[in-house]
Amino acid sequence: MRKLWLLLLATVTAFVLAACSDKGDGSSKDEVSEYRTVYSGEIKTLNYLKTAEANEFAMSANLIDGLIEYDQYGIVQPSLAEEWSANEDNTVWTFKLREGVKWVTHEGEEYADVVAQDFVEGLNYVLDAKNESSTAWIATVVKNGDAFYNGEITDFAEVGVKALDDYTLEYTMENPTPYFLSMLNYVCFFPVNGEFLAEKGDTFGTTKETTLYNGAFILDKFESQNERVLVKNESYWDKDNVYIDRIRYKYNKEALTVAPELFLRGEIDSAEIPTSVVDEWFNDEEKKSQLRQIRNNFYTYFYALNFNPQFDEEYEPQNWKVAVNNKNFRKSLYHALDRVSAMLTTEPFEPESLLNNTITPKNFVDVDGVDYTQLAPLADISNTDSFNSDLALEFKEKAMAELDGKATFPVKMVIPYNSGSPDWANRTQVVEQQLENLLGADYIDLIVEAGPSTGFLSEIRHPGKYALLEANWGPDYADPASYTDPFTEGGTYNKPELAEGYTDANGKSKYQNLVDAAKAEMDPAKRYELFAQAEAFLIEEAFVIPYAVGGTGYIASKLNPFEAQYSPFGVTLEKFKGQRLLEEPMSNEEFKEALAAWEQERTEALANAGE
Amino acid sequence: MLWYIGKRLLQSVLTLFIIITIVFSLLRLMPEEGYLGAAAEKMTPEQQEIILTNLGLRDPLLVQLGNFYMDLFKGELGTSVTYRTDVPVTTIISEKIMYSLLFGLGAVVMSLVIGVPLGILMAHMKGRWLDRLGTGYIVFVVAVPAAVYYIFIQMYVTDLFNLPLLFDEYNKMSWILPLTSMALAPTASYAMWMRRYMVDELNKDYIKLARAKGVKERTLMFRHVMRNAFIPMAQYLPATILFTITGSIYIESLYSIPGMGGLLVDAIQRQDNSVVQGLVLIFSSLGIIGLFLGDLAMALVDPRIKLGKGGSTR
Amino acid sequence: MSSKEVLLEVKGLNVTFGKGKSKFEAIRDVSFEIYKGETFGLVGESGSGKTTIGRSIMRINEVTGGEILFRGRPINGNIPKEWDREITQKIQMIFQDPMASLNERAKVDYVISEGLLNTKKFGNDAERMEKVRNALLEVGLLPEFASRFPHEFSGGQRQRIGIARALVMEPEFIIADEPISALDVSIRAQVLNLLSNLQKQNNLTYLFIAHDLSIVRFITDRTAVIYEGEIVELAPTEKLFSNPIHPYTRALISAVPEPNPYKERAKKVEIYNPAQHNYEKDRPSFVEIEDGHFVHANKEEISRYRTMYKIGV
Amino acid sequence: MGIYSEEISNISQKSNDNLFDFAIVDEKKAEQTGYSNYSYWRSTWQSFLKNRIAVFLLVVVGLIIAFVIIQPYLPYQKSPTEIYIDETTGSQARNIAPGSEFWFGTNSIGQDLWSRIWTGTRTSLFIGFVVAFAEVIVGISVGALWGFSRKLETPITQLYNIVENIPTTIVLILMSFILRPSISTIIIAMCITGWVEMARFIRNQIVILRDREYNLASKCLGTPSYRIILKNLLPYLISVIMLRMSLAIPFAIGAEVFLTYIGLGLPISEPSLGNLINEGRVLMMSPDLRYQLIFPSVVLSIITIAFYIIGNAFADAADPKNHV
Repeated sequence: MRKLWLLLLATVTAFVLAACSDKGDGSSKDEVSEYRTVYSGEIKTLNYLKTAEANEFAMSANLIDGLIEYDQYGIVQPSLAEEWSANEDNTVWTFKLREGVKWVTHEGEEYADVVAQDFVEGLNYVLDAKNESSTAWIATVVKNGDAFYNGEITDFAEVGVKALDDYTLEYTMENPTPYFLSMLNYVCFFPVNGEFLAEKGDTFGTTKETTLYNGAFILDKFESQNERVLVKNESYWDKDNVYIDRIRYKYNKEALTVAPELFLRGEIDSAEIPTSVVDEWFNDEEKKSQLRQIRNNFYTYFYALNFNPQFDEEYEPQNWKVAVNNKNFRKSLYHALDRVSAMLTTEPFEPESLLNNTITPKNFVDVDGVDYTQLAPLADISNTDSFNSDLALEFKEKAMAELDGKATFPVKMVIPYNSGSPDWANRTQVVEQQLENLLGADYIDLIVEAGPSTGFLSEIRHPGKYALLEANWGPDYADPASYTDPFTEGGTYNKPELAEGYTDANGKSKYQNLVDAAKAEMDPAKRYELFAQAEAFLIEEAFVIPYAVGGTGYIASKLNPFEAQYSPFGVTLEKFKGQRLLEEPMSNEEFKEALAAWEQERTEALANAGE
Repeated sequence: MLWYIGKRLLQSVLTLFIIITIVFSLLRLMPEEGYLGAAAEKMTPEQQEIILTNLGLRDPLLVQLGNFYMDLFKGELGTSVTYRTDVPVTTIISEKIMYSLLFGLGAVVMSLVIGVPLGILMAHMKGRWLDRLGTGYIVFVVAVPAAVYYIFIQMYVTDLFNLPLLFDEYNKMSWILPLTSMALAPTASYAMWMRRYMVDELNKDYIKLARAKGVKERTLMFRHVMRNAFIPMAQYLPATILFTITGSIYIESLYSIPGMGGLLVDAIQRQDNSVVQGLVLIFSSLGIIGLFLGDLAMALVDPRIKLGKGGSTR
Repeated sequence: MSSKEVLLEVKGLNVTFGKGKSKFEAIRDVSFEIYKGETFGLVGESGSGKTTIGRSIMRINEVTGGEILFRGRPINGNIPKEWDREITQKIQMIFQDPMASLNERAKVDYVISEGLLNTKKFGNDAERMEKVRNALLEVGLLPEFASRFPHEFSGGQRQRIGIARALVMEPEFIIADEPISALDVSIRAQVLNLLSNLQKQNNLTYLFIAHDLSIVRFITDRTAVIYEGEIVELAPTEKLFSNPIHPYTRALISAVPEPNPYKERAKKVEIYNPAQHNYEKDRPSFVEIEDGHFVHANKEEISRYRTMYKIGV
Repeated sequence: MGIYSEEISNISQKSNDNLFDFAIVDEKKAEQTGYSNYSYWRSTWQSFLKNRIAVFLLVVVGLIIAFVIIQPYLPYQKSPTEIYIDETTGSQARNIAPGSEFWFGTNSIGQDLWSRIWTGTRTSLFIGFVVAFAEVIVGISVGALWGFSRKLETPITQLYNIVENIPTTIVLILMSFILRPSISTIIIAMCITGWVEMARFIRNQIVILRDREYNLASKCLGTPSYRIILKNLLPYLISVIMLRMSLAIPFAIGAEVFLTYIGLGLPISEPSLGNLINEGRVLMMSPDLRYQLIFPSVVLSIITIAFYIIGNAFADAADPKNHV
């Protein structure tokens, strides 16, 4: 009896195991260029008209093409639009579309041609509030976009987008928009086949079957928390420039932990190397040659001094308010922050390479080859390190003298971090210790507080429950105006408009007026200079302390980052088109050489493009 | 008997109803930022409001609850919002449930096959080295948090036997570690139960009598001791099996197994209420079914208990 | 038995356990009176309901019908708090199993003064201690024992602690529920004597529940025989033993072993068969067949008994 | 026959009249023989002392507890949160292997692992004790009412069925989400589910005990229910309560590890064993850095195993059946 039982159990086990493993080896990689990686951030949809998440951008970037793209130096290139023009005041943009571009199904079968109407359909979907698009706020740049979204207008024909014929598309702007082209790489301006969309209804973009593709890749497999496979689109209009045949994303919740090991075992082709293990890689000759820095991105990080403190009474927000309205106090913090030591927690080897002295990072926009950050009022700031302990102590003395009797010392400063990010936590601890050591515990008292990992913004930043906070911002379009949003009125950051003593005659803050003036200027050279002035003012007055650019850390990857399309906007950086798999991963030395060469080439290319 | 089952079923449905209602309301306490995702940062408050309204989050709680039950009545669990936008929850769960089932069943079978004989042997060799070794193992597995030894297993055993780090459904070798890790704890508890009940049983007078009568040790073990020792186990078995099937969050995330445990954590972190609700429904139903089956099994195995007299509490 | 003052009166008592199908009538229409100062015995086999009656009086079991009067006042159902406290104090119980009826995790001191603590019948702690001392002395235990735990005592000592626990409340009425059946034979007499002495000293009234007829005969003044929840016969003890009427009582008494082996061997044991009664048409009632001697019987049986046993003629 | 006859003659030679005197029964002395100096707790303790391993572990736990309390005041201790700077390079003393300066090495931003581990142990033990204590308090109160009050039985049973069937994971995760990450959050989250098992356990025990005769005796004496629970029932449960409590501590520590693992634990500026292990876990694939995972894991395992064994040994010892 008992033996029978055991036998039965054993059979079941064997059967179960056999059943699971009988499917055979699915992966054969002879002669195909396959790129494999692990991921932990899951994508929730393929519906590019709806999403606004980086992981999903990475999908749509490779599956769907928009009107334009960039080359590896960040210069606009034709994609689905072959040529375009704008009217005098940049309010009407007309695009001539490429002919013969196909929509294909997930099996690679041709479904329809891509026509101008598809772009209209796409925008219509995005601006229809009931579709809950997360990128609609960008699309409202077109005329009546906002009104349609809010339901004030119900006829979409009144919205500023028209298909003049099958291959001519015209956008009308709400306001003059010289940088409109840079917005076109956002998913909200991507096309969609209206017929297909109508047919799929709510299920559009939920699975690989309910999505149409016109990009470099087609989705071959899409299983949440398991695997995604992209294969090259054989009907792609520019398929000669697609060198990777297959991209496999394997899910791992612990991707960060195991990816380096998987990379070493040759199971994947790219792995981010967490800071905590970078030492070990650098100390190992063999591993060292496979490791390189990650390329900087355009996220900019800064420490914001809060002018609207709403943190708990026990930390004396009123006292902080008095202190923060003193320029010398702010300047003492500005010069006291040793950004290198903070950066060491994430980039222990070349911390300086990530530091950023301005809000707008370099390589963002330029005036005839001169980078925005090198424009007159900003150049000084860009070229000197803000950290200066002598100056800091000098300002401290002044501040203590001026604030004597008005504020109580040490000034309590709540400095929260997101408990979901260990790096942030570490950095905050370093900053606390460094500032207190330098300026003295008699002057400031930093209180490190763990914020919630979800709802951090709505819990901490939006209600102003901080004195000093590390914050970041990413640009939306190719114009310095994109970096002013956090600090202008209505921004949800540190409310510099509440700073005392900076209100101009018209009742607006000085910074606001500077920005408004810059926005009104249409000539790029003057416009950028005005923006540079505004930004210099913001930093000069130490409303914020610029810290770094995004893209921290190291990676072991068989991709050459300098082959990739380059642009801060939209989904461009996520495209695999144009990239090749290297035999061996790039080492950091190679990376730096390549970076230097690239910067050189870029300057030339920009100058050429300017002509 | 039928009346008893009917009563228990009704009671279970009511319990389930309350559980779901509570979880439903709890989920509404989560910060709303989660529904908006990364884009929240750049949307105007009005735009955020429109999206939240469209998601039905601005309806009164009762209306939301009503809608949920209406759907449930139709056999639908709604569609996912932030996990897989617009995909029916049933589809999502059905993709995952197979993995959890396979691993859960595999682990249970493995732990029964190893744990029960281990417990019997330990009882048989009470006080000797095998018993001590087994006790050491049980103490270790029960006392040390699973997360800790799971990590160590993954860390060292993959190197030692050159096993894959991650689960890959096509690679047989990749099943070994997750299954073994998952089976460790239930093996320990089966062995522990088996040993305890066997020892209790062996100390009883009738066994001494049987021994004195010269009944063969073998017959004694299998006929008398084991059968009686199984009775208390029968009650807990269904519950533990179901518990194992509902998946191990650790194992699933450590080895990238696309099962329900990982889904649950993900869905909660992404605030996908409908998915969480669906999972709670499944987990709670399984839990209640487990209780019910346990009582039933107990009644079937133990001749002393008859169904019909009052509900039994565990 | 000198005075005929009724201390406790049970009238038409009904106790039912369970509901619906599993309903079980433990006590059916039981009535009796206990006079002040007497020892009233309640005999019957196990499961006959004698303990249930005791517990109903103690108000542990809920009464489904009838009433129980103490000094003419009802004690079950909704009663005033004041009265409730008074009877809690006046009526005490001695339990069958001294091993089970003492709280093993409390010191004797607490066990005995538990009731005092509830009724607050002491001025200060010293007074309470004094009462505990006295109670211990009264039952023949050393006062020092107060600081010990029950498991340090033998069965007989423990039962004496149980008695002390009742005595310290200064009760008028004590229900002794088979107080010696769990004890070693050698100390039974000791406890019984103690109970008798206490009765005399403190002018107590006992309801003595037992299944052992010889003990009942030894200690009780009047005895009721209970069978399956009904009293079948009630009489002064001597009368009951000398002239049992109900066939169940007769069977019971005939089963008592004789010390004399010759007599024992010659004795004819009667066997009670409940089917012998013919209660279909002629309903039985509790009839006083002679002065103070009640029998549960119907008319036909009464007349038969009268002739058979030549009483009440 | 031969052997016995000698015996018999021996006896008869030794016997004298005195042997046949009546012994006088001294009642008082007889009473005194009934007395033994048995004390429940002393016997429990003595019985516990027989379990060598448990005693050893008790000493270990005692030492650990004492050590985590006095550790910050000992000489040569470093701060658990200070980031140490390497003198030679001027940058943070990161990932330094265990040595004479940093006994357990440093972590990836240059904090001293030795002091972090003991601070973390302090935090984790604190959480463990508070949770265990709260569980016991709530568990006993609810369990006692549940077992003792017939009126409350049905509603509490219903409540139990509900709480029991909401997956604990969900409650833990939800609570940590709704509340801010902090020690009190973790404690609250764990207590919300933790008391349930305890309550059920107490209830079952009380159901077994409540109809014992000595409770009837108390009722007859008019003892109010609360005192019956307090004086008659709970003292009987003390051993099992201690067992549950000593098991609740490792479980609470384990739950903290779990919460940290899924990203809802304590912030790392507040070291605990959970987040130390979690920090170390990231490094598990780098053999040189594994010490950052191994040290906290070892400390945690020692503590949990010790509590587990002590708890079991104590429960065995507290069972009067084992008092010989």
